[in-house]
Amino acid sequence: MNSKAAPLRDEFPLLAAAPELRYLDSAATAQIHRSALDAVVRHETTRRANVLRGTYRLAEAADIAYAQARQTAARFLNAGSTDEIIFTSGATASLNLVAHAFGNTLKAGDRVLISLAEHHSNFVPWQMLRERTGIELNFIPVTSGGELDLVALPRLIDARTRLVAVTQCSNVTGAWTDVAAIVAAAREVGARVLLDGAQGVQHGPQDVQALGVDFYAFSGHKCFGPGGVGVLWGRGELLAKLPPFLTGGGMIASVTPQATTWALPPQRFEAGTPPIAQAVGLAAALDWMMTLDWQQIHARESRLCELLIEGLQRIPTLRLLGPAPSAARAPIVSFEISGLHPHDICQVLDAHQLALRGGHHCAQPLLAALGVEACTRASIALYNDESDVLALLDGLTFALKELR
Amino acid sequence: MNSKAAPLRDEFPLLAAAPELRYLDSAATAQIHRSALDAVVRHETTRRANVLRGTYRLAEAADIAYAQARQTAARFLNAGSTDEIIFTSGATASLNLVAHAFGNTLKAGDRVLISLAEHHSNFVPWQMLRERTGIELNFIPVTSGGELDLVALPRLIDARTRLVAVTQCSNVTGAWTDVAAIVAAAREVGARVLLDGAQGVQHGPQDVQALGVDFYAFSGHKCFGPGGVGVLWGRGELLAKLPPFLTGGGMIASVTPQATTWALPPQRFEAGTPPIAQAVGLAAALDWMMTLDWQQIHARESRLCELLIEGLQRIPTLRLLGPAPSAARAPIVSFEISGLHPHDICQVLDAHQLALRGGHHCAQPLLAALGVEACTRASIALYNDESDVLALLDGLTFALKELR
Amino acid sequence: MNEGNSLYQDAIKQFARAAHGHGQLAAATGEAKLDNPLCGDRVRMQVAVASGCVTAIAHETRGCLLCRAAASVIGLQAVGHDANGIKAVAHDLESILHEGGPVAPGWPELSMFGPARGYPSRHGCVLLPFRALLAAMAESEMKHVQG
Amino acid sequence: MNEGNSLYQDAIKQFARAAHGHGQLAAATGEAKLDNPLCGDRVRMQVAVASGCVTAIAHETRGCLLCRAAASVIGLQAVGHDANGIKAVAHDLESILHEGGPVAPGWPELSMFGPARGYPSRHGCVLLPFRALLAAMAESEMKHVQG
Ligand SMILES: Cc1ncc(COP(=O)(O)O)c(C=O)c1O
Ligand SMILES: Cc1ncc(COP(=O)(O)O)c(C=O)c1O
Repeated sequence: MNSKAAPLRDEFPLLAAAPELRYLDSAATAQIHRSALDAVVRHETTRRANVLRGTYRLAEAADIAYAQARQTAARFLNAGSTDEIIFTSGATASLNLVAHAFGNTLKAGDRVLISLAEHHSNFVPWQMLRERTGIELNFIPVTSGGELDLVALPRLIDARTRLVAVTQCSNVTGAWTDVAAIVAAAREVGARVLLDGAQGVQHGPQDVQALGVDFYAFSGHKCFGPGGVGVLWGRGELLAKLPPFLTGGGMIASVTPQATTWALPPQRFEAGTPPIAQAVGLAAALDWMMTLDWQQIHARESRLCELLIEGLQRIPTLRLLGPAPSAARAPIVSFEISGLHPHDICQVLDAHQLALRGGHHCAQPLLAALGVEACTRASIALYNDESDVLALLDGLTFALKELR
Repeated sequence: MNSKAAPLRDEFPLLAAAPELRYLDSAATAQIHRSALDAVVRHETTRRANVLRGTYRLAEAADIAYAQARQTAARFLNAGSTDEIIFTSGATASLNLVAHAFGNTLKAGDRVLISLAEHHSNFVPWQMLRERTGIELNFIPVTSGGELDLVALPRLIDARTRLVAVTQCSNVTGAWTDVAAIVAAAREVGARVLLDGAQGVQHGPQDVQALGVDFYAFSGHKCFGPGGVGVLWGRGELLAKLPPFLTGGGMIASVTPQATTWALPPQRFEAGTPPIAQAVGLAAALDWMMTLDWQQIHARESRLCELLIEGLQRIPTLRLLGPAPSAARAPIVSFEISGLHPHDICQVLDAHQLALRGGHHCAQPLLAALGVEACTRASIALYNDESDVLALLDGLTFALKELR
Repeated sequence: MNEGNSLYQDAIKQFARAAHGHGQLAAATGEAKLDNPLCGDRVRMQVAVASGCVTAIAHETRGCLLCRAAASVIGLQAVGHDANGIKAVAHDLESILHEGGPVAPGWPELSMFGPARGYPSRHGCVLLPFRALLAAMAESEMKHVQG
Repeated sequence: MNEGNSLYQDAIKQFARAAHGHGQLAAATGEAKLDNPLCGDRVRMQVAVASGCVTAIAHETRGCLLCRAAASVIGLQAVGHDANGIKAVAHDLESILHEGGPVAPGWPELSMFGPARGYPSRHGCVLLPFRALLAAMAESEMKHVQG
């Protein structure tokens, strides 16, 4: 059994340089893969120029690199066309883009359906849309295990529902959403589906066509790429009809004081100088991800997740949040320990070289539904191994002693 | 006279590695200084973690680095408080932020005054605001030299004017705006002033308090820093009153399905994971800039600019755009040559290792006012020297032969 | 591992557990509720102020050990102080956290927060009860002026 | 420096200068105006189409040498072709630009654009007149169907 070895760890400069560090916070930010960092440096030192407007060779090289990054992102998502890939500054920016460009086409009385399991970044933009336009915002409730409670779906969705916007995977419980069921229900009433893929991309390439959704959003820093860059994928025929959101250089057809006309997608949605080197770095990370054996990685991740859950279940006064261990879940495990505050737990774990995050994880509505204020979260990625999990279990035993 | 030597060139990795390259497109993107690139790499390999939420040491280190970057930006701008610095994804994002957060507080009939010299990024967002809210948009005309024609100011500004949003320096003509005159006129009617500093920052640290404006926007990639990051500075008492623009993680006080409350500035305006490593890299560039002798650099830049203008004036059929050589101008020189298209000119210059940009430079209203469709632009930065200017003049002589 | 530089010295745990001043005041003249937006922690602070000085205090604190310990110190020590006195103590606490400055002479317990100096993300936890106290006193003062 | 791999071969300059087909048509059946948003270049293409084939063509082209040369080739060659024929030529041109593919047998002048292969930012300049032509023919066809 090779679940002990994490051969990939060496490919992550920060982890390679800190062998004692047990990084279990990849759901917040994954470490950057060396290929992504190298690509950023190579771009900045050999091809740095603004894109889309220059005719000299350096600018051509920047253009080509940026266009190739778009192609790579399209392949990673199995997009129907490269023109469906919009580079943004991150998942939050991608989600806000949809909430404005698509959202502003909605009228008072139209309905948008989200869930109580959403990250604030896929929650607050829809509350803002509700304030702007008078749409009705509905919420898919969650089960006691934090999964979307799809039993409630039929009464929450109807012909007035124009969009269903849900997370692909909870950043707190690791529960994967049953996207097929959501898409089927949405199709029946003619609603569009936005999937927040922020937590999905870390676990392998995606197939937006097979998922059957209309929009897909993610961030580079959560899939081993640079920060400051994200992607919004949207169906071509939908994007073609949407007005822009941010405006400025690079997204226009022509500008006069009287009126301005828009470029075609994806340019229409990329106002200003885009994060060029970051997109190139992200593409390197995605390219690398596409070379991996994801079946094997998932098997390893699941084994580690199970090992962790088993160990946690042996700790008295510890309450596991999230779905049953057997459910479809990403290797994200959150818990609370009665009488101990997550910040104190994380602080003690840190003294044992364990990097975990405690708090509300930008998911207050979910935590409220689960009846907790804050929790401690361990998130496992492809560079973690058994020793990380065992060290965490040891660290918790210590924290229980230290803090009580 | 030391205007020949460009000792700084060696400090820019791309230029150092391409000694034959004559980069004259810094108004589009300045090359990255090695300290900025090093800072990005150091951050990603030693301190990468999400900010503002983690209690482990790695996350603390990321927090501290990000907070220090904010302090550096505050020092670079001489901001009254660090909390007045908002990190964005670029100048365009900064300008859109003001056009929404401040702009949405305006009502039909309120007036916003911009100029015909604006970059599309400070033009289109206000047209969009006009569509959204019914404000009246007024335009300061330009002189035949492309400078803001302030003679027209008194009849364009009145008590209904809520904001004057102008560029600090034209990205086409290099004309510096008479900010003091704008601010004085705005103060008289109680209007706020937004300065688009995208072209200003490349030419040294700024003093927003001395400028007397209310908002100041710029991009990292134009001041020797990484792409994917920008800054919006805003007066503290103004920011405190503004609603957020983008929403999501990190900018809330609390979230429930019914209502959400906002964090204080600057967090209120930084939704989602910010461009952390990019902000740290930008701070390194700004720190480096603050060590330079700007008087000497300006003297060099002006000499090069004059040398270039003198040479261009000797080319028959060449029309110089922009203010008189003696006027307050940044070292940006645009021109058209009758019968020759800027793309063709730039293409031929490229064969001579000269990187220049031709087109409308995202300033169509300005070009229309100057009566040209497109022009060729040479922009000089602190790493250029006399040989670059002489090579450009030679290259143009060649292009005239080659293209006719 | 309760050596001198550990964050979780016994003093902190004991103060947190003791929860001096926990509860509600029947006759509060001022009150404030403050949240830590990073974790949802909350302090509800009630004061009774007469002639500018705290005569009674009570708080309900949901938070980490550091936050609860700080609230407990307040519960033990705040009575008898006026706003300036509390501000001075809060200022001393900030200097302990930011610069490892000396301990406030009147409130020696605050020295237990010294090791938090190395953990900026936790400073908000320690300071939250003090901010709540000052806000409650300000509210009391405001009512007094208006009344 | 007019060697074989220079972008600005004499042929391109000559075609641009000749501006074959420059002007307006009195009896156009279709017309299209296309912009290049990067530089504001513009092609206005007019066609007269009968039985699916171009019988007359005229254009007004504001653009770079590459754009004007391409429009000029169209002015010289387009008459007699139907939409499929033009599409095939445009496709050949794209393959010359993208892959250095072989020259369209019927329109050998297009080989002069071969050196543009190395300059992707200029492909739009070369292709703009072809896009305008196809748009004009589509408009003509549309009117025909509706009429
Ligand atoms: C499910 C989910 N959605 C959205 C986001 C927002 O991503 P970012 O902060 O990179 O914009 C996150 C990450 O925090 C997330 O976990
Ligand atoms: C004057 C001016 N304003 C705004 C911008 C927009 O900057 P960015 O593209 O970095 O968002 C630019 C740069 O192109 C500019 O020159």
